Amino acid sequence: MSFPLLTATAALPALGAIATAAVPAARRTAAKWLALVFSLATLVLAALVVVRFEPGGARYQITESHAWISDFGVRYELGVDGIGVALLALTALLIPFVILAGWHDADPLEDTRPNRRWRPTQGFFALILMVEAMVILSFEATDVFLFYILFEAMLIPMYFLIGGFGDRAHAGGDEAAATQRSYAAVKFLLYNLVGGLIMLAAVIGLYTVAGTFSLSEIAEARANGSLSIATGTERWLFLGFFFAFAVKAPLWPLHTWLPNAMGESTAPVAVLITAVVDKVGTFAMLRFCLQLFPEASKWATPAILVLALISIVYGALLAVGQRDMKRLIAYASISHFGFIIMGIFAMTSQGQSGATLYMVNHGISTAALMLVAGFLITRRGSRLIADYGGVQKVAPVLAGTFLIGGLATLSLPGLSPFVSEFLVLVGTFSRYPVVGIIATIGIVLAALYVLVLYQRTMTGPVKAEVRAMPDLSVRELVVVAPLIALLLFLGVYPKPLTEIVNPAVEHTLSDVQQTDPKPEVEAAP
Amino acid sequence: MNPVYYLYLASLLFTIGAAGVLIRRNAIVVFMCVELMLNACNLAFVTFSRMHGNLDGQIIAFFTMVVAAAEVVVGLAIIVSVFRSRHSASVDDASLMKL
Amino acid sequence: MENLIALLIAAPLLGAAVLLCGGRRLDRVGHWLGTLLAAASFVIGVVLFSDMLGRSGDGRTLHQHLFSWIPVESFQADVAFQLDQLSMTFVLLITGVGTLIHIYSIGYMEHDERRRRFFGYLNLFLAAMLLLVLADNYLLLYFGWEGVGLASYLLIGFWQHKPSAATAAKKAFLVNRVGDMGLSIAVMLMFTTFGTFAFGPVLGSTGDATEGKMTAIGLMLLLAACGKSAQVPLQSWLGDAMEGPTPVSALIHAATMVTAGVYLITRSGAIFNAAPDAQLVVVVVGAVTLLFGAVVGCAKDDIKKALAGSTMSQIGYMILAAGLGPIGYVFAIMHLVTHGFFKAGLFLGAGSVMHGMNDEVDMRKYGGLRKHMPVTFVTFGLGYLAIIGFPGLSGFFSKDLIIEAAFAKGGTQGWILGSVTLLGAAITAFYMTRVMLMTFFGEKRWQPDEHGHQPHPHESPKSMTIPMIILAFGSVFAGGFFAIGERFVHWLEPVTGYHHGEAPISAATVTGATMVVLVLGAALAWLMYGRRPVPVTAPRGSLLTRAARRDLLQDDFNHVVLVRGGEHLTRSLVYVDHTLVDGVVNGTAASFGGLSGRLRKLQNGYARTYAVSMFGGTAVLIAATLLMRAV
Amino acid sequence: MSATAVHSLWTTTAAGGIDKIPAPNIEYAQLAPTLIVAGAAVLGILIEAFLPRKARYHAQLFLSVVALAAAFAAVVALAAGGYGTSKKHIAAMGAIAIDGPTLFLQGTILLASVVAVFTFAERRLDPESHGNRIDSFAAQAAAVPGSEGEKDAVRAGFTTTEVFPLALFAVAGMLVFPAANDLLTLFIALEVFSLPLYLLCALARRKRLMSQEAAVKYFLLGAFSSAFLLFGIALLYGYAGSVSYARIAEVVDGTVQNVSPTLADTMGNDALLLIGGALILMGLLFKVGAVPFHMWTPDVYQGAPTPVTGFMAAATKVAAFGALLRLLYVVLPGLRWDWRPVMWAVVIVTMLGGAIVAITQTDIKRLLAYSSIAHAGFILAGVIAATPEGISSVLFYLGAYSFVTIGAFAVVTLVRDAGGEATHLSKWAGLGRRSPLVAAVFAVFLLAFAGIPLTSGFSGKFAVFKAAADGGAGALVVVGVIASAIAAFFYIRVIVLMFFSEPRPEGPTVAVPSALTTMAIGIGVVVTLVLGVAPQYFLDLASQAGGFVR
Repeated sequence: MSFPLLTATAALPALGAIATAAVPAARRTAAKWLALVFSLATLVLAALVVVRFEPGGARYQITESHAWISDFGVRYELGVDGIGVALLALTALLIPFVILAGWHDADPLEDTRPNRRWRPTQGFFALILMVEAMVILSFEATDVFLFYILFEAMLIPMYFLIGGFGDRAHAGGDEAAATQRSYAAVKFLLYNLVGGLIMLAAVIGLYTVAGTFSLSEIAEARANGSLSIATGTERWLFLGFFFAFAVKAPLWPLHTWLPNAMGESTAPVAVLITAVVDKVGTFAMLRFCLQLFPEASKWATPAILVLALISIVYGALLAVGQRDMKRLIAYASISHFGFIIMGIFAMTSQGQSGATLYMVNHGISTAALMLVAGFLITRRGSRLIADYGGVQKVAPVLAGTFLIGGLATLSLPGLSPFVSEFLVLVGTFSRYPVVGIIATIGIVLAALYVLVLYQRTMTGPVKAEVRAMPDLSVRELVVVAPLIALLLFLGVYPKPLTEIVNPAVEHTLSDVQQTDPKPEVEAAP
Repeated sequence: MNPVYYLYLASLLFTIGAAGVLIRRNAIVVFMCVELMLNACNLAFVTFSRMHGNLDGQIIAFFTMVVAAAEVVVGLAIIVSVFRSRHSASVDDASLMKL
Repeated sequence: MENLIALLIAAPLLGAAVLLCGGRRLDRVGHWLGTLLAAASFVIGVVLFSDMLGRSGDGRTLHQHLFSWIPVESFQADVAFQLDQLSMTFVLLITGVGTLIHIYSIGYMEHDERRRRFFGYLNLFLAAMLLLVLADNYLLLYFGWEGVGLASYLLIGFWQHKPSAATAAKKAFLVNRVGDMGLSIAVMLMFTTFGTFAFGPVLGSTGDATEGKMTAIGLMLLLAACGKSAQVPLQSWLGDAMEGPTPVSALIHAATMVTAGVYLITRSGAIFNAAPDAQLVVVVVGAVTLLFGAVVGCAKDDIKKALAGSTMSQIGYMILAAGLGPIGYVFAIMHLVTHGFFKAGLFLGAGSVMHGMNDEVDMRKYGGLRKHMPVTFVTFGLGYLAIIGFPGLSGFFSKDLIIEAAFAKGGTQGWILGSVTLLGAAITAFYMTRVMLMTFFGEKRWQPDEHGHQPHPHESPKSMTIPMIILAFGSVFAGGFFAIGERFVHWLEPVTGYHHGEAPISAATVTGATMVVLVLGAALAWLMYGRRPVPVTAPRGSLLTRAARRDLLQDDFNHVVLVRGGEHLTRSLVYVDHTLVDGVVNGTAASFGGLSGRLRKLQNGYARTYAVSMFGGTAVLIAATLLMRAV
Repeated sequence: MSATAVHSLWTTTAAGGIDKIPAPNIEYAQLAPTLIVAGAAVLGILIEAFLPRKARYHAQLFLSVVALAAAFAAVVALAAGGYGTSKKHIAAMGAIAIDGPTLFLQGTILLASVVAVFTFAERRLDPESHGNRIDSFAAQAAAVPGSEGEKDAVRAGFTTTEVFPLALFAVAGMLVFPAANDLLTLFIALEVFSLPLYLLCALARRKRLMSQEAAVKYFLLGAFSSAFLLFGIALLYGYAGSVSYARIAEVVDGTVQNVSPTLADTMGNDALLLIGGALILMGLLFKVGAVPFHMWTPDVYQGAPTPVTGFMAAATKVAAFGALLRLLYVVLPGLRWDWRPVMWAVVIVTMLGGAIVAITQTDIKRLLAYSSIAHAGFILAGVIAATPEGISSVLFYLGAYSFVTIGAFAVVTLVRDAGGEATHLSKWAGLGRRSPLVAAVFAVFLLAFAGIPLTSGFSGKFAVFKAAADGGAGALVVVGVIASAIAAFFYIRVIVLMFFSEPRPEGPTVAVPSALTTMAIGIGVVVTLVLGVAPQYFLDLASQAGGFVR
């Protein structure tokens, strides 16, 4: 029995959460540092996972398996494939930056004297670590039930993060903002809960047909023909699963919770939502929908591709129309999730590798853009684009990082999102040319909303309110610089990532018995 | 004489009692209607006991009476206390809690 | 030797990185560092060039494979370079002209506190442009393609505090993005057709694929070219791009970047050769833009915008030539090079004029400047003669060859194209003469600027004039040097292929005709602007003039259709999202609330009501069970 | 001692001399739990009669806790003795069935009752008046609210310590209810635990009018329903000629020997069977609180003293469901195809009705009442499954649910203002700021109600739904899922209120409870989390207890 590395990776942040929450009210800074240390330690463990993982090796590695609830046919089964590793690493990587970026977001305001027991700061960081723990474990779970439990449970800390901690911009007893925020939080929770409950029905259904929740056992049963799901049943089950994931992802038209949630929550939390938690949805499509219900997945592909296309264009167009920069980024994310889902269901190795890379890159790029936007907002105290202008002149570094984040969002070559976006496009195009071509419209629209945002906020004559705006502090630079470096590195040399991801994608493709379409002519060497 | 008639009578009484519960306002009367229903049950028991030629039914009737008596005790206690605090035994007056 | 190729790009890239991340402490040395690295790149280029001359035949093509960029199964994108005569030509042009303009900018940007950043951007541009021309596969080319787009965006919007500049930059990037769509689709098509998008395999096996595929790819590539090279219908951004500092206009929007489209088409010659329909479209686009640009150039009073129109038109020539296939590729590139010299020279001259006139750009407020800035006058004048094709100067050779090739296309097409190119030559002569006259001749029409400063024109510093002089040399002799003994043809033939097209009319006739239209155009201009004084405020002008001033109304078209339409679309979508999509969600919640509100009314607090529900319930229960048994 | 027993006595006497009466053999050991509790109750009465007022409280509390603990020990001993599995059989001459479900449910009821009794005995929540600690029960039930008499009683520091024996009587009844093996015992047990509850409802110290009103409604409707139940018993008796479950089951299945002509005649008459069955079903569904027999629940839950509410919500439900299970699985399995469709309808309306109406509630106690209705629906879904898994899942759910409920109501008792408990939701605004711990605990309970994973609520819900799906009631599962989605809404609403809205200046205070309530809440939380994270052991327990004796 070797050291349970995966469990440790998830358990460490959980412990951190408890420890942080236990810090007494007065020792606010101590709590912050504690949280940061724990997140960094988790990062180390995650790095260990990446090292221990052999790209060429078995599909699921570093596995653990213990009996848990035999009555429900549930086992505590962990294991990671390339996709899991990539996303696990992303999560572990982003959290320290999220914590660092949110360093002051949860300091109790002056006007509301906190009583001895009310400890928002401790709560804030504890919740973040809790989310990290659950997300990481969900990336590791190879048991449907275990995954489902985490899928649902992670909503609760998320919900408190959204509803409990608003922007400084609106904090301070602003009743309207408070109601806005709790509306957003409730919407987030209910929307995802409904999705989850529908999935619950499907999960139970799966059990009634399969009699187990363990992916490995199910795959085995499929292989030796002892398990064959009737077409109709499989489709219903697929829909049940997919609905939940599509809400989480989010896919048009189930997206409306995201702008509210991201708009009302603080920038780090918004990053947590879109860069970390939502990835669980797309990850689950790849891991569970395709693997458990290959036939149904193929059956549903056309409809899903259409929805994905709508998401891409629709999200981008709405992003153009936003006045609130966080909502703008939220709609941009919807557009990007459209790309990811399109890549997954293109069922080509380029498409799915691209989609996986996309999850990682989108996480990094959105983090960069959103966090800088957050810094901007905390300075000026407003989320409205119209309240800014000429920032570039007073805070060039801030503007520069913002621009790079934006360029990453519009997936400029040289920055990592380009790699994934192009892979997704090629992958889709090679099987569904029309879809691929329509999707390229997204490229243009992305440029539009990013550049408009940049122009309105950063260029032009300096607005009076921003004249005194300080440039990025050291802490903020420490947050942004590594992200940008990562964007550049993965943009020029994504090979380490693709090497990990490709084999996993091949497995997934073989699950759905799909092979890449061959080129028409064999090109002369 | 055919014992079935007694059954008809029993169900008639039961229905009357039930109807009373539904339409009467005075708590005491409502309660009496419930008692009527219980007695209807007793009649049914006894009849069946007669038909089947075993005595279970009759014995059950005794039990029922005891239970009814106990109910009277509890019920009257409650109703009286309510009456004393509201000076009204109307069931409809007791409608503070609704929706 | 091939390992030097990467250094070509590395040098300016390093410069960009250092200058942009370096911070204020580099402010004093930044511009020198930038120039130095650009020069270094040029030197490396020259070394490679001499080495290439040393070898012969296929041996001249060098390859360098750095590392595997995006490997996913059959999709293999490498970071690898290919240096052949074609890319060599561009390398020299880019680094050479680039270095000169770096030097020029030292003086020109002297008083700008963000000069360091400016040089950083310039270096970034050089790196990207070199990557574009050195890439050995289309995806890497795309990398450079968007890279130059970014650099141009940054440089056009360099004076970000000017809203007009910021808008122009954004517009340029967006329009280019539309073109990039084409390029990316083209790459995807190549991948699905050939399973690869490296130059060698793709261009080597164009014959095996269906013509339809080839046409599709060709048209997509053309779309890309239109974006980058400001060809109709994607030309609208170039005029606004003049918001950028003049060196930028000279380097990016005249000499190098805008010609990337020509490079792309020439490089993909094999594809176009296999797709005649695509070629035809290319030719048409070239021809239309040729005239369009020329006409616009005639109406502009802003000296840089006038030159921009001319650039558009000249690139039209090149595209047209490239569209002619093997007959024209060489001449397209040749004109590209010569144009690089004289157009850069002209822009630098314009910059020098503005430098002396408090950044005044309206030619109606110039006049009689030849006395005040002689060097500028001479260099500008040489450039002028070159571009209109004055016998013996660069433009004369390169343009003349294109016109011949156009006729050589043969048939009606040949005649049409030929006459279009001739007409273009005439208009060119007209608007360039106009610029010349309005700027350097006639009486002075200077006026104080908004701060009330009366301009006192003066010659620019050495750092600016020397590059102008060098470029002037180029514009005078380059053409002849290339043309004599078909040097340039022999140089490029191995890459682009060449076969001499027989024109229906003799070369001499063509030359003669060119001379005639040239004189006509110049004379007309003299009649209009040389003989009688130029009004300081522009006359209303004819309908055509007014249209031309507004880029033949296509900006208005953009504004009405794209901008306004887009705004309406997004605004309505926002509404839809809020009321419809979200409305459904909230509606469901609300409806449950309403239902709940109604249902709770049943709980009316009357014990008897509760009894009724129990009684009714029981009745139903009994009835249902009995019914079950009955059926 | 059951009717059949008496009957046999009777006949033997008729046959011969009085000396021939055989002594009925009663397995006292196996009835120990019930007997202990009942005896303790009687003892409690005596204490009321003879002990000085000051001493009563402690004596009663001690007595009841010890009795319940002892009873629980007895249950455990029986279970350990294998009476739940191998040695399960009918005791007390056919009156009581000792088998897995009986023991499991009795154990659950007893544990819940202990916890409930803790809350009964809480005396720290209100400030002392006239130097007397006061609990949540009326000083003197007989005194008219607001009268001089009441004031005197308060001044004298009277307390209604009778609640303890009453509770014990109720518990005794509940212990018998799920074990009853003939209809008469069923009826008696029902009355035995109902009558004390009617009284307990009327004993609130504050808001006495509402309390009395609750008692009246509960009493009248309860009596009404038990009349129906009794009539149903009569009809079944008429149909089968006996009230013993086994006998009736035989007759229903038609496997009965030596049929007398009358029996043959009545057996032929299915109307008797069906109507009787339906009436009995109705009587049980009333206690369960299923739509449309649920309407008493909100009013009574709101009016009754909160500790009593918690006790009712937990223990009564357990007992009632136990009886329902036994009835459906032992007596009427032959009628499955008759009662299932009807039950389907009941389940659906119960789940949806409870959830939907709860959305717009403004009083926390009423809210919990409606949520308990919805939960009754979920449990019924498991009852319908009509499989061993169905039984065990229901048992598990009941165990999980009862502790959450008591805990939740215990928390409700803590939030108080001048008028006693502050049950109006608006008062709960910003509770999370005032006392995060209490709010957090309550949030845990709410999440468990909502069935969020890692809480007992989820395990229970999953078990029940799984059983239902296996039992071919997939559609019910879907409806149930929708219902829980709706239900989630109002649980979350409360959480929002507690954590995300600014506290009101005139908001309530949170009383610091004594060890008793703390323990009650603590146990609730622990059980909730343990059953949520590692339910396996208890699931095993439930599935072992899955088999009824016939």
